[in-house]
Amino acid sequence: MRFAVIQFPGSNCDMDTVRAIREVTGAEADLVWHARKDLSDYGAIFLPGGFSYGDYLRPGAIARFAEAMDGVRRAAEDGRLVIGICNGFQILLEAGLLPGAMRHNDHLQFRCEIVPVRVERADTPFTSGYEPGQVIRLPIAHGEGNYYADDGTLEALERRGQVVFRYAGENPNGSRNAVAGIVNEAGNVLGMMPHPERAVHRWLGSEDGRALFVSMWRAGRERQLV
Amino acid sequence: MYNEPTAEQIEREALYRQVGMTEEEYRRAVELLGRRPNWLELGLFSVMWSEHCSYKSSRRVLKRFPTEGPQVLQGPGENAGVVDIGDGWAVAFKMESHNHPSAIEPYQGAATGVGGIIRDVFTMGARPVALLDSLRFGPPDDDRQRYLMREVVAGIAGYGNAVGIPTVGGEVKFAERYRNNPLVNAMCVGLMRHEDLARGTARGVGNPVLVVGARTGRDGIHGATFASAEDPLEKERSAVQVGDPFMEKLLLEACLELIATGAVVGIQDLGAAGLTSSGAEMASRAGSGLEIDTALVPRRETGMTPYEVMLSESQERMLVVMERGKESVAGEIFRKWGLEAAVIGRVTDDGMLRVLDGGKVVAEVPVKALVDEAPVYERPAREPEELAVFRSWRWEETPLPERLDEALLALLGSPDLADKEWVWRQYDHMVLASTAVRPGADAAVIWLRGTRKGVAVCTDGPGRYVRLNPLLGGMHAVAEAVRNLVCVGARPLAITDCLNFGNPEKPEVFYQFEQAVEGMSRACEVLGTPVVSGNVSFYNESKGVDVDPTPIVGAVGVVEDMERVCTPAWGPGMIVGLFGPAAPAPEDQGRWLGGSEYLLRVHHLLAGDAPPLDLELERKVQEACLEAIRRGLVAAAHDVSEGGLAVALAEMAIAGGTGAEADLGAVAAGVRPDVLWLGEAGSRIVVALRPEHVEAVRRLAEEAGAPFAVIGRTGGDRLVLRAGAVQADLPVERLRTVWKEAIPWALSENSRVSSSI
Amino acid sequence: MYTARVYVTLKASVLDPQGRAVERALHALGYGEVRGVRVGKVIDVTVEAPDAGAARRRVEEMGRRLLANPVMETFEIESVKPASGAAVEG
Amino acid sequence: MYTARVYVTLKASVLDPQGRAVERALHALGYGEVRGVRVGKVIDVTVEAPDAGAARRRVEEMGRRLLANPVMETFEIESVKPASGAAVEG
Ligand SMILES: Nc1ncnc2c1ncn2[C@@H]1O[C@H](COP(=O)(O)OP(=O)(O)O)[C@@H](O)[C@H]1O
Ligand SMILES: [Mg+2]
Repeated sequence: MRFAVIQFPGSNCDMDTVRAIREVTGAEADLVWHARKDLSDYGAIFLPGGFSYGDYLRPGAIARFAEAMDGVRRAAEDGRLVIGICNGFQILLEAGLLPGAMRHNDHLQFRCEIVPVRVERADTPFTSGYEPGQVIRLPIAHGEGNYYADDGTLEALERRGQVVFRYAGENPNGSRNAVAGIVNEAGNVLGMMPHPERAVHRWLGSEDGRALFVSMWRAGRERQLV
Repeated sequence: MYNEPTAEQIEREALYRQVGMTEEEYRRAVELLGRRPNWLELGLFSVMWSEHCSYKSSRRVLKRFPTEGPQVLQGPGENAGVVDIGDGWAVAFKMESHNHPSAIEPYQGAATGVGGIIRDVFTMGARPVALLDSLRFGPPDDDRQRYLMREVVAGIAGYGNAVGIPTVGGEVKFAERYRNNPLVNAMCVGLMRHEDLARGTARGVGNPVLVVGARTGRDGIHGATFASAEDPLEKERSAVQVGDPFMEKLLLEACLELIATGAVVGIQDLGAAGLTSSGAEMASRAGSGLEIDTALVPRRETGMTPYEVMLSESQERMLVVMERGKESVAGEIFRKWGLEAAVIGRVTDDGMLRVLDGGKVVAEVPVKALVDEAPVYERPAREPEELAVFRSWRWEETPLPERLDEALLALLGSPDLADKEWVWRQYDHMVLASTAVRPGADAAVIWLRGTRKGVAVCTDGPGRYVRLNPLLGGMHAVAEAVRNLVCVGARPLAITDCLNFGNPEKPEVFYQFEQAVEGMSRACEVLGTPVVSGNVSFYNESKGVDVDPTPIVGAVGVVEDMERVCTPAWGPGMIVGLFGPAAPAPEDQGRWLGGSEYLLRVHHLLAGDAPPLDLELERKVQEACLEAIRRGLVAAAHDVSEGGLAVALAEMAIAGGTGAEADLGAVAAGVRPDVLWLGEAGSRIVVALRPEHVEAVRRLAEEAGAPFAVIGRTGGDRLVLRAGAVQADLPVERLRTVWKEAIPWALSENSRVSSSI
Repeated sequence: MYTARVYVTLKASVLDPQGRAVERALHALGYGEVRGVRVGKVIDVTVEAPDAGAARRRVEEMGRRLLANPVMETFEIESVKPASGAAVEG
Repeated sequence: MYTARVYVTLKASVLDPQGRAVERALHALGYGEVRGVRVGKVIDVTVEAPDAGAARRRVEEMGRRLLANPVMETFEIESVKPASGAAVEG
């Protein structure tokens, strides 16, 4: 399976993500410019972290109009894998591919640290390499990761088991229900604030992100995604 | 055409004063030009001859710095220094101040400071991989200081995080003399292959000159505003420059892509004095001339005069000289990134900086006159009277506290020594996924991915020592920074610096400056770390009070094997060793107390001399410790600096979540317990060793001629300090709480929230 | 040319961390009478348009598509006025 | 109880990168007629006060002291109205 990492103006975790995919799975990963519409070659698409369009107005608000988002939408409909990390999660929310929105962290500060995160679902194509309920350590780095959805939406997310990652220690940003990552109903689109691509080597303080890339690689093969 | 004074008027009415030139300087300009300068030409002289651009007060003194070594690929004189780290890799780095803008508007001042230093590094062809920030404020006991600190930190975070360069290190200190003059110094470190080294030169007659990036507005134009024929916004003008990290990120990517094409002849950021200074400097380095038509410069505002265009300090712009015929290469790359690239002139061979306005020549000044012929001052220097007063302190009269527990807690909770996590967790210190040693250790380590190598970086600036003894303080600044590199297992390579001082026209301030540079130079020579870049910030004064003399040193080293990186975190069951002197001779006790954090926090005294520092001993200690780490004999290491041995041990205990018992009974004869545990001296590193490695380390130290002593063992959950009798005994948890909570507590008072809401 | 002033505010049911911080700060400054603070955006959009009505319709559309996020925000056009003075780019 | 609506806007000469980014986004979305965008803040402050005039005076003071940063922003009080409905916590 081939991986795409979309590069928006202002993305800054794009290369980290490409490297993590290559190093962990050995698969091919391409950096794909945001103006490219056709993403049909890719079985899995990453929307990386960063500050696309400076995060001006709202994080993800401008990036969601990028031409590559057509390809992302199509991939989501096809059942291919789409994952947004940090800014990528914000873009998926703005694009309506996942429900909810992001507010400023409740303490209003940017927060960068390694935090405990509980894997609530280990039966998704992104998390099959983890144990259900496993608490892993992942870096976060964001100023607007305070997840919001109205009561009805939130209740539905929980009922359907769409909350995949949840902060297991102190809630670092005020997210409702301590949400750190969610999937769509079909289970093939994931958005998460923590950065698995920064947790792939002992020297980086955690290796707990590796299983996510491995899970995706496996799912891609099983599902015979391009 | 513009409402500008004539050359005659300038002379008759002494208008040169309005742009900060003395009469003598004006006469010199007339002589060099062979005629009276017009208003624009006067503007060019005034900015190029300003302290900021010409280093007219410091140039003579800075010559003292050692700048050479086999590792140096580029020394001072370019936008950043560059050193070799082996295997074809090199590091580019530099530090710069943004003190004055930060005092006016802390968020934007700090943000644009970060932006400027990033450009200095990528302009060399290096990809920035780390930022550091060195900050000084007044004590956090008033709303203004807390506001400044919150905003400065937010500004650094807001810019660095968005550009996507991890801020991995720095320091924050507080002292009375920074109350009206906060210091904000930022350092950037970049990585590159040797062959990608780019330089700021304007070579090749006829080569096109481009301005790329943001448009030019009326930002930061100095003093007099006669020049504005029509400035519709005059009343609404703000001196504040706003940073745009998004633009910077695009500019960074576009410039690196452009440099990689090989079609770039020279490139330089537009910083202070904008087009004037960058144009003149690039021409000067190449010995060429430059022609710029201001009408071709893309503007953000209407009605700008050539004067305003030439002097604008709008952010996020670069000046690029391309190979002739390759303009379109730049055009394409910049268009892809959504940026503008405009050809605004060309390289000439007549040595002139010629400014045109729609084809018409409006200024013509020899580059040499602007750059090489800038005035150089021999400022008088005189030892400040306060030094004699400091030295007259009689340490014997300082009472001994009953127990050291309280003193140790007071030190751990002092804003200077307390945990700075509140600051650095606002910085994205992990982006680029290469940060192997994160903030909080002696130095940060950036892993050079795909290799086993790493780059270690840190900053240091012992302001109090420099105030007490500028020469010795300057030595400490370098020794301490370099020692910090050694503690993480890096071989020191070179340093950059930012010299923050008061008004150099005061002989006392100039004395501090001269002596500090001398001290730094000596340390650099002995420790083998040349100065490859730097910056001077003078006039940090207000209401007649100058800041403490504050040279900040940024040090860079290389880790050869990432498996051998060390941090201060120790584990249980280890032996605690100390490289360097364990105690002073009884007659030297005063030297260990003078200028110490302990004397200040517990006795509220700033007195004495800076602590002793023997550079040869320092070198031996560093060599021995580094060798021990490289052989894999050291489990944890931490240098002993402010707060002395007790604070160093406490920090290691907190970092490792493990207690220890240390006993200095063997060396304590005739020495006061406070001197022993809280006294300060250079050349000391605490290490934790597995028991089976102790003998090897001892032998190694002996061979290197470095003192080494076993002083205790780790384990349990208390830190116990004895010299025979117990002198302090505290739970590690208590130490941790005091150390961790001091800064958040100091800043939590319900005061002004940031206006950046 | 017309300038439309658009407000974008968080829905009343959405907790506003910025508003909370300002409120706390005002209390600390001695403004005990403050009962609530909400922080939103004011966006001035200057457009070329034949008349104010046309300008409003276009800006209305921009509001729906880009300026506000309907999940948590609402927007309203406060006014549409002939543009004044020299235009300065962002 | 009164709610004062305060605008905080950047001084006209101060670069507004956010406004510029929004402008470019609007152009890309097909709104070529957009000539400029400036983004500021709107702050609704609800206060206990004997009358609208008193409320205005207090909020005016808050504006000077806290809500705007005088070196780069200006503020104006757009309106002071009796607070409507239940005050929602920030
Ligand atoms: N304290 C210093 N130590 C060493 N070099 C210095 C020092 N101060 C300035 N320099 C050198 O002088 C040159 C001009 O510095 P500066 O004006 O800060 O650069 P820029 O033009 O990028 O602002 C640089 O090459 C810098 O490295
Ligand atoms: Mg420079």
